[in-house]
Formats: sequence, structure tokens, C-alpha cells
Amino acid sequence: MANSFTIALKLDDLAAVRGYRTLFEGMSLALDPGSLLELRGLNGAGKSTFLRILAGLTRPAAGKIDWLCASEDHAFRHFLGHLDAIKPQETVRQQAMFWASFLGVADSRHSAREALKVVGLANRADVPGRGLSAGQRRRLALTRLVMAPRAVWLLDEPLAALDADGQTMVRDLIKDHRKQGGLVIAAMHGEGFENAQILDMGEFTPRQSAVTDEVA
Amino acid sequence: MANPVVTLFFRELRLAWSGGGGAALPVGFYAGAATLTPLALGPAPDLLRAAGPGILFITLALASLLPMERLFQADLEDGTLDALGASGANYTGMALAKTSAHWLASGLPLSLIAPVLWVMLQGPGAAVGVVLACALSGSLAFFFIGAIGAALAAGVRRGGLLIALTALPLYAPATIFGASALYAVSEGRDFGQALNLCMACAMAAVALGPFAAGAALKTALD
Amino acid sequence: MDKYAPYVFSAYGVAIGLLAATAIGVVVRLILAQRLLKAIEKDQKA
Amino acid sequence: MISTFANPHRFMKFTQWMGPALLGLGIVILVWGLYQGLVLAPADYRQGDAARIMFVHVPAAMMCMGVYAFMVLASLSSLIWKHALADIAAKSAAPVGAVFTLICLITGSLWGKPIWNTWWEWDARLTSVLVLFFIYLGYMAIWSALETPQKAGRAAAILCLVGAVNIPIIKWSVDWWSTLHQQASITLTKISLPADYIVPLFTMLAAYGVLFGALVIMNMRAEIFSRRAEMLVQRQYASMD
Repeated sequence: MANSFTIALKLDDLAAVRGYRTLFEGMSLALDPGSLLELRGLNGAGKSTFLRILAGLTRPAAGKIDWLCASEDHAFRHFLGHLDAIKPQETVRQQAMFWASFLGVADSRHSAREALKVVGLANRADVPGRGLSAGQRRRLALTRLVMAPRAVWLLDEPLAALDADGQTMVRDLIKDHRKQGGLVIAAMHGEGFENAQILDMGEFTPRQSAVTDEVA
Repeated sequence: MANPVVTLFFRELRLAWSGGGGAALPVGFYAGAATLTPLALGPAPDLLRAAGPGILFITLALASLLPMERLFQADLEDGTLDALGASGANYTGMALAKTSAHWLASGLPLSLIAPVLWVMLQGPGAAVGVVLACALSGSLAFFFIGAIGAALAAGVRRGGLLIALTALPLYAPATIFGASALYAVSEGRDFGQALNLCMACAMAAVALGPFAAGAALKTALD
Repeated sequence: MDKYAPYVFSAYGVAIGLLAATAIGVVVRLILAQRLLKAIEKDQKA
Repeated sequence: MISTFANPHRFMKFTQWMGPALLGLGIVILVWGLYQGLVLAPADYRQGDAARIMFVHVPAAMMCMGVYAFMVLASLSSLIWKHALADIAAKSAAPVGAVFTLICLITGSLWGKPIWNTWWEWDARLTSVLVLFFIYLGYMAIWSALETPQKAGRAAAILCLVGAVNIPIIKWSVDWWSTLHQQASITLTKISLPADYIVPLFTMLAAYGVLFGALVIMNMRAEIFSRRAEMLVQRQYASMD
């Protein structure tokens, strides 16, 4: 099902503020279709905020974000944050099916079953959310990416909490997605993907600017 | 392909019911508070008939406030709101789906036992239909106005009190019209105008509430 | 002034008292905020 | 004009002296208004001197609505045009509005005491002002509950606008409610306004208005100073890690 995406991203002088702290400023970059951007930086450098801005959840303090994509359809992104959006009282299959139909997948039952196989939760379909380990919760969250093809993947430490074959599964998912021309922007520590663009948040943290009069 | 908002509505309904008696808690509170009244005021029928309608509506308002704190906060804390927001669904639709599901799960049962409490508080039995109508429209107004407070206080740890403080003044119109409709019917007067106004409050809340709650959710996610 | 004088004076007293209290509160808050900022700026330069 | 104030730096420079100056002017007008109200104006032929309470009560009632309208404008410009100063203006005006509402309530009940000899009469206007007082409290509670200022600003602005939509409905429903329960003979508003009461009334309103301006400006400056102090502290932590 290789449906190819035509999506590119252009950031122009992006800046983000949390409370009064400017996390990063003056960030400009461009991503062509099929590229992978790996975010590096210390904790609190703004990696998660950067992903939330691209996901349209957080409002940037300054700068422009241009998604150059063919379809004007608003739903072209997947956001996988630290939190896995798992409901403790619902079973794995129910949650996968909910996300399938919510994200507009045609046959939610079938695609949910397929996705659970891909992420390796097929034999835990009837386990309620509270019965899952951190790794299994992360795998359930990954089913969203598998079921609904979306051009842009925004992943916050996707490999965290996953065991070895879980990580290889995610690597393959990312490789396939890039082959289809999709964009992957992920906060990852030290994973070697070939021809990945590295973005070190440290370059954009503000130098100790003098006392400014402006009110953040 | 089902509309996302409808899908979310049915999921919320299932979650609200399967939350282990979650829906029954407000009903328990409502019945408990209403039965405390005779213990406080004494069993004299005419006294209870005089105070009954007012008590019914005040406790209905407070019972409607109970489920508000977990309405949006649960989804904010477990990341569901992030995923819903990033998937491009509109916030107003989300607020509408979640609030109406929670109303069906808790608000409707509240309205259904209102007539029972009405009879317990010596209200005339014939008026049970009107009481149900008042309770339905009243709880609708209380839920959809309370949802605005719930969305505003979603990011706050113990937001319950904040929701009560911000929502209670806005409960004034629905309380006035609902309670006076109940008084009218208990005294055999014409209750039409008051009931219509109470229903108008409910419809306004259902129409405008999710818009404000959606904007507040977007702010909470920022 | 007739028999209502006590009500009139207490009403005026409340009005002026509350306004005065607010004014004092705001002025004190302004002075404290300014002094706090000066202190922080000074020790950040040091 | 609005945009020139939108820049905090220019606002701080411009209002350097405005705060205290307005405060002084307000006090002068207030004294002049009190003198008129207590001394020059004749007693009301029916209520005697009790009617003098009108000079502190009625302007306060006008101010608590006026301040809320100011906050609605500030909230709109904060949500729509994203003025950094707009939500600071609304936040600074709220406590002053709440104080005017409190003044209105207390002087109203003091005025009602000689007429209805109860401390609190559920008169239609007083009741609506009481509900408005709780809307003010809710607004201020939102500010104190949310930590990050930008989030608190937008949430408070939304609540302010929701309140604005509801206030006319509440006002109407309370009036409807008070006509339903026919009680006490005359309400405060029935008093005809003799010509020589008008000047002191508007002097007091002017005094309240100028004092409001002074208090809001000083409150805004205090808010901006404390935000800058907070920013410096946070930047200091940021540079450490």
C-alpha cells in the first residue's frame, strides 16, 4: 500500500517560549520529502516543545511554519508524545479500533487487527490498558501511525521503553515511511539512521541576553 | 466512514459507563443531599413542599458539578487530548462530544431520579412530568456551562473548586427559571413560561458552551 | 443631618475606606515589585 | 493609539508619572464630590439624608459594569490581536472592578437599611451586582490558578467573554425573578433624580473613573515589574543548567 506523500517543511526564524524562558529562537531549516530530522539537545532544551509546535498544539512565540504539501487536508500529522494516550479501562483492541475510526480509516476492525500484528500486540488484544507494560503501551500508541497513513510523523523519543525487537520494528516503520516520501521528525538520542539530518537544539538556545525591557 | 466527533462521542459514553459506577456517583450525591433536607427542615409536609423545589434544583446544580473535574482533565493527563488535537479534529466538536456523552451518562440519570425526590419532598405526584422536563433542561444547562469551567480548569491540579467558582454564577438563569417552574407546578400555577425559559437556557448552553470550552481546551493544550 | 446620618457616614466611610485600601495595596505592590526587580538586576550584574 | 501602548517598553516610559498624577487628581475630584454630596446637595424630601448614599452607591454600580466592559475589550484585543499588554490590563483592572462591586453592594445595603430595615434586601439590581461580584472572583481565581502567564491570560480572556455573554441574561433573569416574587415597596431605583443631585453624582463618577485609571496603570506597572523579575530569575536558572 505504497501511497506516496508529497510533503516538505520550511521553518523560518522559529522561536518558542515556556513561561518566561525562551527555549530556542532564530531556528530556520527546510526538509524535503522523505527526510528524517533527529532532534538532539539536553533535557529542557525544547525538543518536546518543538514537536508540539509542529503538531499545532503549542503556539510558537515567533517565526513561520510552512508545510508545503499537495493536499490541503488539515489532518496530515501524527504526534506521538511522551504520553501514550492509553485508557486503563479499555482493552487494546477497543482502543486500536477507536483510533482507527477516529482517524478516518475505512475498515477500522480489519486495520486495527493488522496494526496490532505489526506492533506485536496481536496476542494481547483483550488485555485492558491498565494491564500493559510501558513498552506495550508505547506499541499500542504506535498503532495509530500504522493504521492511518499521515504525511508527517512527530515522535518524542519513540524508542524509549521499547525492547530490542520493538526498536527494530520502529526503525522499519520509519524507513518505510521515509520511502513513501513522508517526513519523520523525532527526538532521539544517538540512534544511527543513515542520511538523517541532525538538529542540535543547543545551537538555538538564546545566549545570555542582556536585561531586556520587553515583557515575555 | 463515521464522523470523528460521533466516534469520540460513543467512546466517551462507553468510558463514562464502564468507569465503574462513575456515572452513579452524582446520582448518589443528588439523592443523599435531597434526603438530608427533611432531616434538616423537619418532616412537616407543607414546609417540605415549600422548600422542596428550591432544594431539588440547588442540589441538581451541585450534582452536575461533580463529574466536571474529570471531564477533560483525565484526557489531558494521559495524552489523549494531545493526540486528538494533533489529528486535526476541531476542539468544539470534541467538547460537544465529550460533554454530551457525560451528560447522557450522569446528567440523564440525575434527571430521571428528580421526580422520585420530588415526590419524597411532598411535591404533588401529578406534576412528575413537568419535574422531569425541568430537571432535563436544567441538568443540560448545568453540564454545558460547567464544561466551560472544566475546560478552563483542565490544566489545574485540583480544579474542582475553580470550576465551581467560575460556573456557579453562570448557573443563575437556569436555576431561577427551573426552580420557579417547579414552584409554579407545585402551587398549581401556569409553569409554561418558566419551563420554556429554562429550556431556552439549556439550548443556549448546548449551542454556545462547546464553542467556549473548545477554545479553552486549545489554551490548555498550548 | 437627620436620623439617617449614621448610615450615610458609614456608607461614605466604607466607600472611601475600600478605595483607600485598594490604592494603598496597589502602591505597595508597585513599590515592592520595583524594589525586587532592582535587587535581582543588581545581583545578576555582580 | 492602542498599538503605541502595545509595546510594554513605551508603556512603561509613558506611564512613569501618570499613575501617581492620576491618583492625586482622583483624590481631589473625590473630595470635591464628597463635599458636594454631603454638604451642598439638599436632603431628599422623602428619604432625608439617606438619599446622599446615592452619591457613593450609584457611581459604584456604574463603575462595576464599566470596569467589566473595559476587561471585555482588553480580553478581545488579547485573544484577537495578541497584545501582550491587553491581558495584563484586564488582570490589573479585575480587582479594582471587584472593589467597586463590593462598594456598590455594601453601600446599597446600607442605603436599604433605613428603608427596608433589613441589612440585605434581595432587590433586583443588588442581586445582579452580587452575581457580578462572583464573576469577578471567578475571573481572578483563573489568574491565580494557572501558572504560565500566557495560558492564564488566554483562559481568563475566554472566561471574561463567556461572562460578558451571560451578564445580560443574568440581569434579565434576576429582574424577571424579582417581578415574580413581588416584595418590598420601592426599590432603590424609583427615586426621581432632582436636578441638583446630578452634578455631585457625575463628580463622584468622574472621581471613581480617574481613580480607576490610576489604580489600573499602577497595577499594570507592578505586574510588568514582577514579570520581569520572574523572567530574570528563570533566565538565571536556564543559564545555570
